[in-house]
Amino acid sequence: MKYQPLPWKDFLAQRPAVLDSWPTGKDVASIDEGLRYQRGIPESKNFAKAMAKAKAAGRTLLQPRAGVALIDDHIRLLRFLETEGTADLLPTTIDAYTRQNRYEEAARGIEKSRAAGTSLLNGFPAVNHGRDGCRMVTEAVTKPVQVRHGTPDARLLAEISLAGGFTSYEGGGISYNIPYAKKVEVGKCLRDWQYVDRLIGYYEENGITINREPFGPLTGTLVPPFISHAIAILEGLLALEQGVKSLTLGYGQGGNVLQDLAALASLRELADEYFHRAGFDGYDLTLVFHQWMGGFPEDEAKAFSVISLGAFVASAGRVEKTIVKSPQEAVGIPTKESNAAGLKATRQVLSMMMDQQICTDNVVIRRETDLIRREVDSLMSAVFAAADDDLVQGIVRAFAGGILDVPFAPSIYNKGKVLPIRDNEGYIRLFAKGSLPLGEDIMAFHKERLQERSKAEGRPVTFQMVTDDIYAISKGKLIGRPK
Amino acid sequence: MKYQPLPWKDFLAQRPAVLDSWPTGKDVASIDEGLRYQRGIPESKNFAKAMAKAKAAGRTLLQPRAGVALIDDHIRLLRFLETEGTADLLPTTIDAYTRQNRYEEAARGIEKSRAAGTSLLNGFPAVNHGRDGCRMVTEAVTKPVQVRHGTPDARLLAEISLAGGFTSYEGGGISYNIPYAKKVEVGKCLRDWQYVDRLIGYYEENGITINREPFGPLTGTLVPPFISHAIAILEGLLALEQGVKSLTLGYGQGGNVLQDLAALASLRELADEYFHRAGFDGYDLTLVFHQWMGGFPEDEAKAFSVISLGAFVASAGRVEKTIVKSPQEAVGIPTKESNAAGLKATRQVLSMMMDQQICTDNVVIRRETDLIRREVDSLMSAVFAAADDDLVQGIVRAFAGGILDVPFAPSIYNKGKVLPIRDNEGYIRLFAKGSLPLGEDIMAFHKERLQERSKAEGRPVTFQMVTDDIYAISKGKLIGRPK
Amino acid sequence: MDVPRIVLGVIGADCHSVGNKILDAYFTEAGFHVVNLGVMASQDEFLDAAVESNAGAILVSSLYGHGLIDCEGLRQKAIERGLDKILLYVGGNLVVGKTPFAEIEKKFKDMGFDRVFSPHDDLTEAVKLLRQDLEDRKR
Amino acid sequence: MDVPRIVLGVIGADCHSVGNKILDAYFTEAGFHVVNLGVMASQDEFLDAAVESNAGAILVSSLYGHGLIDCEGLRQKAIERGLDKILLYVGGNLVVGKTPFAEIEKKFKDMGFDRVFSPHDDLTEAVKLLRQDLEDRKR
Ligand code: B12
Ligand code: B12
Repeated sequence: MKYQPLPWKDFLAQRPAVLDSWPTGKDVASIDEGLRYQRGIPESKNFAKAMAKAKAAGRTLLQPRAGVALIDDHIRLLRFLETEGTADLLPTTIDAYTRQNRYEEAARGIEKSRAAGTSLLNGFPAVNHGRDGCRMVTEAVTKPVQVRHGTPDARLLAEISLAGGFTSYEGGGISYNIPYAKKVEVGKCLRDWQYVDRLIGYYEENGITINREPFGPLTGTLVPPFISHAIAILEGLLALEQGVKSLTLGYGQGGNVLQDLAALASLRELADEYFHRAGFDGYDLTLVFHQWMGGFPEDEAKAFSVISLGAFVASAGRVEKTIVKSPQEAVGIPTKESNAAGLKATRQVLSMMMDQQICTDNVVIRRETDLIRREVDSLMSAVFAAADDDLVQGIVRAFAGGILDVPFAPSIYNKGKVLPIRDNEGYIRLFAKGSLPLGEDIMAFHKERLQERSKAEGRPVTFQMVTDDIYAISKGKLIGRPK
Repeated sequence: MKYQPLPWKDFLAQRPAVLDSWPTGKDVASIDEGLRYQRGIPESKNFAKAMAKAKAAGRTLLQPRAGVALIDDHIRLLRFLETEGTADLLPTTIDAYTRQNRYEEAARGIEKSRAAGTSLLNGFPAVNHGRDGCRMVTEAVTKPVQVRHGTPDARLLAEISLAGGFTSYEGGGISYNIPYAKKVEVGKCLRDWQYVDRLIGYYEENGITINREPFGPLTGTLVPPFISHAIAILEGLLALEQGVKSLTLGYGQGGNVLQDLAALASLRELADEYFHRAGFDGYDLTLVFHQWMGGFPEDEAKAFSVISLGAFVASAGRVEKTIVKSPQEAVGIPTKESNAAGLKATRQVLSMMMDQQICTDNVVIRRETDLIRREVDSLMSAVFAAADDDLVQGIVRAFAGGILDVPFAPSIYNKGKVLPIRDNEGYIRLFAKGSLPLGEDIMAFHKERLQERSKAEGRPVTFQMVTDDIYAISKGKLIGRPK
Repeated sequence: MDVPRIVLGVIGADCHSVGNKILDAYFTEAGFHVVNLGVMASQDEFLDAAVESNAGAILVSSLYGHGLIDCEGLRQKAIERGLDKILLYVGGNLVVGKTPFAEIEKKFKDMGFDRVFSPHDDLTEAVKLLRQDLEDRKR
Repeated sequence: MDVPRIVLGVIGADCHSVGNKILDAYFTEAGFHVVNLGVMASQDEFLDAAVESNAGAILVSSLYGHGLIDCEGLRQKAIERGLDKILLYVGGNLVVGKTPFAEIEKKFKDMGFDRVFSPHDDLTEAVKLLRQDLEDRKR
């Protein structure tokens, strides 16, 4: 495989069209102005530094998700989350029109929100608010702020938000396409993300480290760890290729504690191995654990417990960051109080568990870690084999051939043939493997484990079981057993 | 040691005075009427049966605490907890005047509560409401109901509540005296509880099994497992001696997950060993785990997390029952909604963890189990040695000599010289052992672990550390570190 | 007996695909012919599909909070397209933030939807209502 | 300088001893002479101890919810015993159930208490107030 950054002249060639795609683009025409601005940001507000410090100290930082339509409201929200919620890291979640580059609709959302006196957008339309709007936000708070979105073509958003003082950028060419879009070509999206990573690489060359976080959980719904791991590692390679140095890989809680701990342990190890093997060095790798990303229980007391269990795993898994849900998750975008409540509940678990050593090394965890390794290796070598030295090509072909396949994803470029089901102990296994290049021994294990459940429940493994599992946690169970 | 039940004629000799101590006593003059009534209670409402079933099925049942002054309100409360809260087992928590046999004050509390339209008593005054009042309660619900109190002289309460259809009775001659009273002589209380246990033994002889549950957590505040274990086992022996067959021993969450798991494992084993060695057989032993019994955080989101962590341990420890706290614990007796919220949060954790095997056997848990065993054995053999074949005498002398000593207890008959402190990982250890008969090797271990913390915090082990630990969980930590 | 036809999809810029896949399977199994547009379907796509398939009902999902904006005018457009008898159902997390369901229901009914569902409504019930409503429309 | 004397205890049938032990240690360290009655102290015990020790203040704890019933009449009785200048402080979980603190405070102030504390009030603050109030009473 050949890794080489996008040539700077190619980057610059693309740039005018990117900036032209919405009027606020012209404010960031000078990259150097953005760099100068970033140089003025105190260290304590740099996301990459905060992550590195957490790693050194063995601490887990807390970050919520939050974003509303209007600047003032958004500032009030973030301030509340850092004071009352004691968030360590702040987000700015981008609205769904902006994510699809539908800036006109975002503009309408801003107008309507002003008129309604409440946010009618599901996030902060950073492109519409422009560089200065972003600076108002990042200057108003004391903690590092990250852009969290779900944007296949996130080039303009990156230009504006980095110049606007954000110091971390979520997403990736796979993870912000396949789960978030319907008709975006895999190759097109990967190339647009090369632009983003190259921009951040340029900042890095100029002394400004911006943290990059591929979106680990994908569809958030019963994704087997090896699938999200393979994608996280691929996006990590693509980011490192462009010169990114502060990299945070993510994993979304699956619900079985030991599988989750095995997933976290293996993600850290595998990523480092693949990165070193590809010749990358001198980067800073950290992990983020997302509390349960699938359907939540409507009842807030139950939702609190899902949050606490997630916090427990974050703590036992010794991750550098955990993304926190709110007790209103199943219902709607949380009020700031509800968002803070999720943070406080998480904080309580983390600080009660902080000094405790929970058994993370036992025979079961080793079995699962080993399984995940073999599965990831199977996918990765198939992707590499399809790549002809060009990783982007490899990934495009991998999706076309079902070597990579994300369960329940909306993208038409995703085969959608993989069906996960929980086994009798709640581990996420494969019911249908689609075209995933997994060996027979591996599939035999999955099958055996599912038969165990089938027997226990006295029913065959069918799509009904998949559906039952999708609903299970929202209905107060882990496994979707028949009544 | 000689074990022999209180002779029936001695029981009957005491009885008139017991029943005469409050007018409602006369309604239960005929024990046989009570037995007949109990025979009419459906199996599904027998507490002992429910516990045995849970044991056989490997399930953990949920029980809240609840009690208000007036019958109708109390019924409404219990019904809400069994429907909305999906409690498996119901409580009737008795008010604090009744616990001190101050029935006149309880009567005043009932009056004032009627006038105020809200309960001014902190529990249900079962003696004042009498047999028929109790029957109204136990008949109004579908789940087994237990009397939960804290009454040193609980003879009349037992007579009335058993005839009133309750099928489980909490307490014991140590656990309902030392943490709950100031001036009640140890021997007097033990003899009064012989009466209670004998009454239940009589029910048993006549085919009605009443579940008995010594109160495990004692003062609920940093009690080292071995102290509460020794007392639980002693109360178990005293109950079995009187013919009790369904016995549930309790333990209150300490906060360090591995210590708690070791405590649960060792309690089950040790109890069986001591009971068998004493010649008892044919009893049914189950365990109850109390979610954190010390000071709670005021913030409800944080309280939810303390509840969830407790639920997690209950599940991993495979206990038959867990007693659930509410998110309002730090503030006041919970509303029925808040009480149900605690149940729902607990249910969510239990059902998500139900099918998962969490590592309960590892080197640390074995180290702690072994330690607890040696500590319990030290106390037990000293109590037996002091007993001269009479366990009651042995216990009286043990408290007088500090062989048994409960931290922070109010009783003047408790030496109060034992001071617990958390070590650097949050395990509850001994700072001062008072006169507890623990060998030097054991104390050396405690000391070593505390020195580790002392070094980590750069301050000596003092009473300030004890205070800090008492406050810690309510302030969002496990260990009371200096700021 | 002919199979009742319905159009299903997630409106706007909404990517939540999990519920959509489940609804597809559910209504298919319940005996409907489901034309599923998947996620990110525009109003026009819904109406085109309804015209083409001669559907009796359009089932709109909106999970991500922009439901009010995305659904505005759908009823009028349907009438313009001659679909004046078509049933319009909508369900999901329809607005931004926790809001009393009665309020949400009213807003969407005012916009011309026949029935409005919360994410926690029972699908058996929805199927029953849809069958009934389709029957009623026939007369 | 003479050491200010205070009487401390948990009133009624209340057995909560943990906070009482901490308060004893805290006020002692803060320089007070503490006469600690422990738990389950009656009104008469509080007043007897105050008379005997010539205390400037009585600090009543009530955790278990019966605070209103147990504290009723303490001020009058104190006056009857000639303790008409004595400070009465009360703190803890004073009533049954979650209740706005302002309401609780009013009830106990109406009963003649000088200051009312919630379980989460800062003890440093309490010590400061007590010192100040004792000074003021002297004049
Ligand atoms: C998984 C998930 C995701 C995944 C989706 C992956 C995918 N491609 O599907 C990811 C992580 C990518 C994601 C992204 C976002 N999400 Co999202 N997501 C969820 C989550 C946790 C579960 C959704 C789910 O799959 N549920 C399981 C399925 C089976 O249930 P369902 O979707 O509700 O569908 C059922 C019912 O609603 C009902 N139903 C639906 N439509 C209809 C129609 C009719 C006629 C009937 C009868 C019934 C019906 O039947 C369905 C089947 O049972 C929900 C919260 C929750 N529910 O717990 C948030 C949630 C829906 N997301 C939300 C948001 C805001 C977003 C984002 C904008 C990011 C952000 N700001 O946080 C982006 C959306 C970007 C975009 N372009 O759409 C919000 C919506 C807020 C609101 N309405 O106020 C929610 C509620 C979370 C929250 N509380 O903030 N999300
Ligand atoms: C531990 C505990 C117990 C233990 C007590 C062991 C013992 N002997 O001490 C046990 C399990 C035995 C117990 C029993 C009961 N308890 Co209890 N218990 C608690 C718990 C969990 C912690 C108390 C504690 O030790 N806190 C730590 C100490 C340091 O804090 P503290 O007690 O609040 O004291 C501090 C402050 O209040 C303040 N303060 C107190 N007084 C004063 C006075 C002044 C002047 C000032 C300035 C400050 C001040 O300073 C103290 C030191 O920092 C509380 C709930 C909570 N707080 O989380 C319930 C609680 C106090 N108990 C309660 C009840 C009702 C009972 C029972 C009646 C049983 C029942 N119905 O559930 C029985 C009481 C029987 C009796 N006769 O009293 C209720 C009271 C309800 C209410 N007021 O509405 C509470 C609030 C729990 C609840 N939410 O239901 N309990």
